[in-house]
Amino acid sequence: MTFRRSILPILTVVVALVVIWYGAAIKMNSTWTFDQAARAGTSPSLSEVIGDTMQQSRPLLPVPHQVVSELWKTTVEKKITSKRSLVYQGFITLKTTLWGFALGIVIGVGLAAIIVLSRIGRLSLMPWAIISQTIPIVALAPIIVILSNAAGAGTLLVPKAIIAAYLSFFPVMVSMVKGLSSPDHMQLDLLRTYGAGPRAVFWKLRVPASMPYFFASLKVSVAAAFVGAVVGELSTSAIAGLGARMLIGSQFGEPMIMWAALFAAAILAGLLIVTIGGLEQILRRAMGGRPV
Amino acid sequence: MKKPVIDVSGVDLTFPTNDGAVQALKNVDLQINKGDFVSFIGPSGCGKTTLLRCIAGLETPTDGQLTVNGLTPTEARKARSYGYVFQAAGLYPWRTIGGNVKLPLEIMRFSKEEQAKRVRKVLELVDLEGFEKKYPWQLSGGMQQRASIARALAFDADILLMDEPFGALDEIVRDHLNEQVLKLWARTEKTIAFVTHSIPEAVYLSTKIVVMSPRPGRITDIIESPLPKERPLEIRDSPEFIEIAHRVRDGLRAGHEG
Amino acid sequence: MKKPVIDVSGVDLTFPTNDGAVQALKNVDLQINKGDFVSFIGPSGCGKTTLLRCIAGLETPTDGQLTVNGLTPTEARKARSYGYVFQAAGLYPWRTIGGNVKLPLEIMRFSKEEQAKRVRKVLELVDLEGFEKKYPWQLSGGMQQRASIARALAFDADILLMDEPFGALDEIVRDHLNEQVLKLWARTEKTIAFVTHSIPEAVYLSTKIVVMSPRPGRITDIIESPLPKERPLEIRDSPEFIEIAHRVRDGLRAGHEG
Amino acid sequence: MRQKDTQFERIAYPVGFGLLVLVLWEIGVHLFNVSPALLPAPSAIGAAIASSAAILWGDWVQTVLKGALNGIWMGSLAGIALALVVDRFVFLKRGLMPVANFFAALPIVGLAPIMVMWFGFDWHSKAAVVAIMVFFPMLVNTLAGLSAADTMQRDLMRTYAAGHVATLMKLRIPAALPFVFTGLKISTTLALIGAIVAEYFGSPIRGMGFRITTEMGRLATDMVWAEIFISALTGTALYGLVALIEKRVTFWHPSHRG
Amino acid sequence: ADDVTLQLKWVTQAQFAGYYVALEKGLYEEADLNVTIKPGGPDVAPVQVLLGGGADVMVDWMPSALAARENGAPVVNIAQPFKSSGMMLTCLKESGVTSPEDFAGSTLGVWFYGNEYPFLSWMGKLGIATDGSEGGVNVLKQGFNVDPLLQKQAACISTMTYNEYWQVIDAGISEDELVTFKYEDQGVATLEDGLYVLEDSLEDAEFKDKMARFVKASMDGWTWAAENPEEAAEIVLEYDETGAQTEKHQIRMMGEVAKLIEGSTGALEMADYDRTVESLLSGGSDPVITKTPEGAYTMEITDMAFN
Ligand SMILES: Nc1ncnc2c1ncn2[C@@H]1O[C@H](COP(=O)(O)OP(=O)(O)OP(=O)(O)O)[C@@H](O)[C@H]1O
Ligand SMILES: Nc1ncnc2c1ncn2[C@@H]1O[C@H](COP(=O)(O)OP(=O)(O)OP(=O)(O)O)[C@@H](O)[C@H]1O
Ligand SMILES: Cc1ncc(C[n+]2csc(CCO)c2C)c(N)n1
Ligand SMILES: [Mg+2]
Ligand SMILES: [Mg+2]
Repeated sequence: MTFRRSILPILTVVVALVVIWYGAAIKMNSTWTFDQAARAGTSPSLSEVIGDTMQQSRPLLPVPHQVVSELWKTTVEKKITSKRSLVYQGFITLKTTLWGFALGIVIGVGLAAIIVLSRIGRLSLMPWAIISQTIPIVALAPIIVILSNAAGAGTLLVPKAIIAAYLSFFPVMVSMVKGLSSPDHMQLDLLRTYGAGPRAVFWKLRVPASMPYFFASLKVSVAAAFVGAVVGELSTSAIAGLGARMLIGSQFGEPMIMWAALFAAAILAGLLIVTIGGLEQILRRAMGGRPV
Repeated sequence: MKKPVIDVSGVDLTFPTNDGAVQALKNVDLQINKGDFVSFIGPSGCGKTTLLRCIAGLETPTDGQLTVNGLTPTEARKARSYGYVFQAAGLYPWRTIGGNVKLPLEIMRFSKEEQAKRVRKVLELVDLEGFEKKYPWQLSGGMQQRASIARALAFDADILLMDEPFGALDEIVRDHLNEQVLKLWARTEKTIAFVTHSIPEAVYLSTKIVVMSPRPGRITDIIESPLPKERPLEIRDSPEFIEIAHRVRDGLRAGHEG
Repeated sequence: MKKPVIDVSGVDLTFPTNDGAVQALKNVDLQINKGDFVSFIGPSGCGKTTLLRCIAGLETPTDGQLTVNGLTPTEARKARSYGYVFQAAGLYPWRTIGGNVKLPLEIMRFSKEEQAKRVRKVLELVDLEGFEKKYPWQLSGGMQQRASIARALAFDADILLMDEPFGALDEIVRDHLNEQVLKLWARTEKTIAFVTHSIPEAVYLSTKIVVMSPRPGRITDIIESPLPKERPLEIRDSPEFIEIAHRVRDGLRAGHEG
Repeated sequence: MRQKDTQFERIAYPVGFGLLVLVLWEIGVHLFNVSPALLPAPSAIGAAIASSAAILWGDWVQTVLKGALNGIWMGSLAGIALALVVDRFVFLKRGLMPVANFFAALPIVGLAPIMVMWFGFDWHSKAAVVAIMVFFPMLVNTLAGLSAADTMQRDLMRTYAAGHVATLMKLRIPAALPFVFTGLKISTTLALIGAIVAEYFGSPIRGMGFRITTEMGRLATDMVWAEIFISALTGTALYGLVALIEKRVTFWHPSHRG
Repeated sequence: ADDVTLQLKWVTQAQFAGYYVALEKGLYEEADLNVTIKPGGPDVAPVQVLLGGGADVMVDWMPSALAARENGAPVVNIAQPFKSSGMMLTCLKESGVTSPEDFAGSTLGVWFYGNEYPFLSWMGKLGIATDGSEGGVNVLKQGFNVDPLLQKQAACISTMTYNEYWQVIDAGISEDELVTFKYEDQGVATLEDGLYVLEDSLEDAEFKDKMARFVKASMDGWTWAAENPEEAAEIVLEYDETGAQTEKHQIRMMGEVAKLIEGSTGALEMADYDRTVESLLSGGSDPVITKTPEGAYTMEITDMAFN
């Protein structure tokens, strides 16, 4: 049952993607093979070309088994306390992400609450929250680093987490503004007949009504926090973690390191999102969600 | 003379819409005294709900005066004077039936035991024992409506505003609940404003029947009931009863034609 | 013998809930012939809505047989055999009243002129001329319900399933709509299944009255009406009428006590 | 009653707040003698904007008009399209969604060099980065939106035997729009960040990201902030545009009726 | 011990081996210094870090330091471990570029973020426009890798003798398929990795003393690193937090970097300085710096350190 319902579809999709991927890799990488052959003055056969496209050290698109073998080498075959282990590097990024994410949720929900509850907040905060997101984070990152250094918060985790939070609070805020104002007239009026204060309206009505919006935003937001954490790894002098590995891999002509880090990042972020999805399911059930 | 609990004078209300303004209430005058049981009856769309909402401070009249216990409706609302049963059940989908009924009690900070006690009591009153843990979508329409009545009764407000509370109930349950409401009313001296579409129900329950007519909504007749406070179900066969019912029906019909 | 349009035999339905299973229907047997007008009456929560939903193919019985025109309910639904009026209005908030009524016509690809014509006609039928351009939240509860009736009538389905369509309407409008429905039925030979809480309404409208009782929901009585097809409003004072009404009331009461 | 914000207030408050920030900033910079290499005064930024308008315009065209906007529409369309496809075929939903999660956070830092390698230095690679960034928020929000229609609204469609497309067009897409717009709002802001950061990893010698790094390298922070200012202005305008359209299109949502 | 924070120009690599060696081998400790080395990155501007108080001393190239100075960031060169420039332009032979005369009309990859000045003044000297106008070169801001050359998106890209050049070779393009233009050979070499501090801080005698010890220890580190390239590379790898650097690459880089520090005492050579300034001033219509810098260097620290 679970096989038919969940494993089979995923397997099918994964297999399809892998097939497409091999095809694309062969096609894209063959340019280089032909270039090299031309430089050497040879003309390779089709099987030689295909063979070559699967084992280039600097492919346009590495084939899946190259990535998997690199992932294997840097996770399973390395002690997780080693700097060369992707698990170790992933943990650095994960830590930053989670701190930034937590901070982002607090800030996002807090701002959304102020915006929904107060007129002044709505009128003056919302536009500036939007503006904040349109300031390229990379331009702001050095300032964040300097300020947190000046504030004595160090240069390692804190500025990176702030950068992650800076990106991740916004999706939460936008969705929560929508979600907290989603109760309809009758639902609001009911509480008004109880003479309920804004606090009760907020906790008893707005918050539960906003949950679908909240969870939709968490998935986007954790991804944003992740991106922020990775950007932070390049913008601060704390070059470590998956993002830093991608940069170094790219710069030092080790694209496989970059690809492996990229996939590790995708897997990590994917797991975070799946976790959130699981939490959502649990909460939905606890809130009497109707099965669809 | 008693001072009226609810004093409506010259109230107008106009809704602006995409499609021109709609006058929902026009020059409504009405006094409701403490302990009155007032029914509102009138064709659909004549402004009954709107008038009830004005009394509850949920809608602000465009013109005229409206006081409740000498306060503005909004102040009275803040003082938690109202129990309101909406025309649609409007239960919160994320709360169980018990949780929905408990909602006002939580807001008004009743103690935990008191909450549990009251929830049990009012659910019994509306015949929903055993459904406490169900979610609204697991209940039938009529059961949802009863739950919403229970919710409004749970916290013992002085003024009950009920907007077609028994619309989705069958005659037998309806009779039963009519009796319960009358008992409650006789016992507690609550002031009740009650919207209904059933002429017998209006006559059976009320001390005062307000007949309204539409476009724009206004009061066309106010009938003081001579029936005694003590009302067995059989009273519905008495000549006084039938006479009042006739008068109401005539008023209604006039409204429909007018 | 006529073959029944709707043939229900031995239908059971159990809902699983967080709180144990609820048996909503138990061993329901029922034949509805072409042109029948069947009313369902019973205490709130007895399974009327559930039964109607089973007939419409919106719910699948846990056990038993159910055919509509010899098809499964789902097939019949796909063949657009039903007009369904839900217990709550359920209008789409992003469409005007006119747009809501037009919805089934668009889906069934009626021509533009035909759409406009039908919308006008059914809105008139339910007395909502002039509200075509309003949005649902700008209408009173009763008006919304009438709009939803208009929506179900607009496309002329062979089988009309109506779940307390007149619950939120006053007596006069109700009488008017009752007459309209009867006329429509007499004219078109539609098969109508109709849930109501009003005993007089059930008796006045139906050729067959199904009395149900709750926990678990089952049919306790099926009353064939001897009333003629032609039914002026005054028929409600005839002795036959009163007798049937009595039988229904007794059946209902028994259900309540049982 | 909630006070409605007037157009004037909606502009005056943020602008007032913004002016306040600018004035404090200007005073602060002079008061504390902040090095212009760290933070230029607003007046210096203004001067840079005025004197380099042509450069700023060229950068804007490159980054916003070519990079970001192309990325937004491609990514949004792809996200919405996949949501629709996945929603149609349960098999794909079960298979693709868990996999799609893994594409959620492909960091720009890793992506941008690859896109530059694949699509070259000009705006194409930037648009690709933006499209990938925008894709996931749109997908997630659209999917959440597509399941936002409630059970009764869906059942209505089922009684019409509406096909998948009709149900989508008439019910689920309208019901999904509030979510889609939320996704769009997030996307427009993400897009600018994406387009600018992607230029760090290779670009022609124009574009906002190019300018920011280059001018930062020579400590011409006034020019850096001039670009930041333009970026903020653009992002806000884009967001405002989306919000405006949203208000028009989803006027019926409670958050706009309020 | 006195705290010193050093901000590097780029990520941890053998280009900065001397400092890491000094740290690892306890040379700083012997000089009673407690040194922290901060790697740089694509979004880290060392001058800004210095101004913001995040570091005491930085490694930077002289062109960008002088440009920053002209833009109001008073940085001063206190020592110059790198004697020669490692910069070059590497072209694919098949692109048809064989001499500077062929540049016009072709696409050249350039590093920006303060690293573009040597290129710009070279082009200025050649009289080739870099703003995309007719008859000039088409300039690309190249990223952090050599892909543009491999993908033939550019005819030539900027490379360092100690780094990117070898990546092109490693990628499978042999030396005879490449044409290289070393800035040294073209006579347009500018000074690279020097140590810079803020002018204000030099007013403090204690700071100067600290820097003197720092420069001395650093130069000792460099000497050691040049003599023991393999161990030096190992030390660098130790300090690379990403764990992505490879031994092969760092050892080779160390070998090449050793050639660049050859002949440097650590003190700035006036001839080199003058040549750099002259080159930056003469950048055609749009020179990197507009007037001869004053006070952009001091010999005081190296004098204290080595005498
Ligand atoms: N989705 C559901 N999940 C669980 N239980 C349900 C569900 N729908 C209905 N029920 C239960 O089934 C029983 C019958 O419900 P139904 O809606 O058919 O009643 P009804 O006769 O229409 O009542 P009413 O007149 O109040 O509308 C009720 O006890 C109800 O609680
Ligand atoms: N929010 C609104 N915006 C615009 N018009 C409204 C609004 N609410 C009510 N109306 C209009 O006001 C009039 C009175 O509505 P109201 O809900 O008070 O009627 P009602 O007497 O309660 O009817 P029913 O018995 O059908 O519930 C109707 O014509 C309705 O269309
Ligand atoms: C923004 C920026 N772009 C490219 C490089 C490339 N780079 C790698 S090592 C090196 C030599 C000097 O450290 C150079 C120039 C950089 N550092 N900063
Ligand atoms: Mg009403
Ligand atoms: Mg029902």
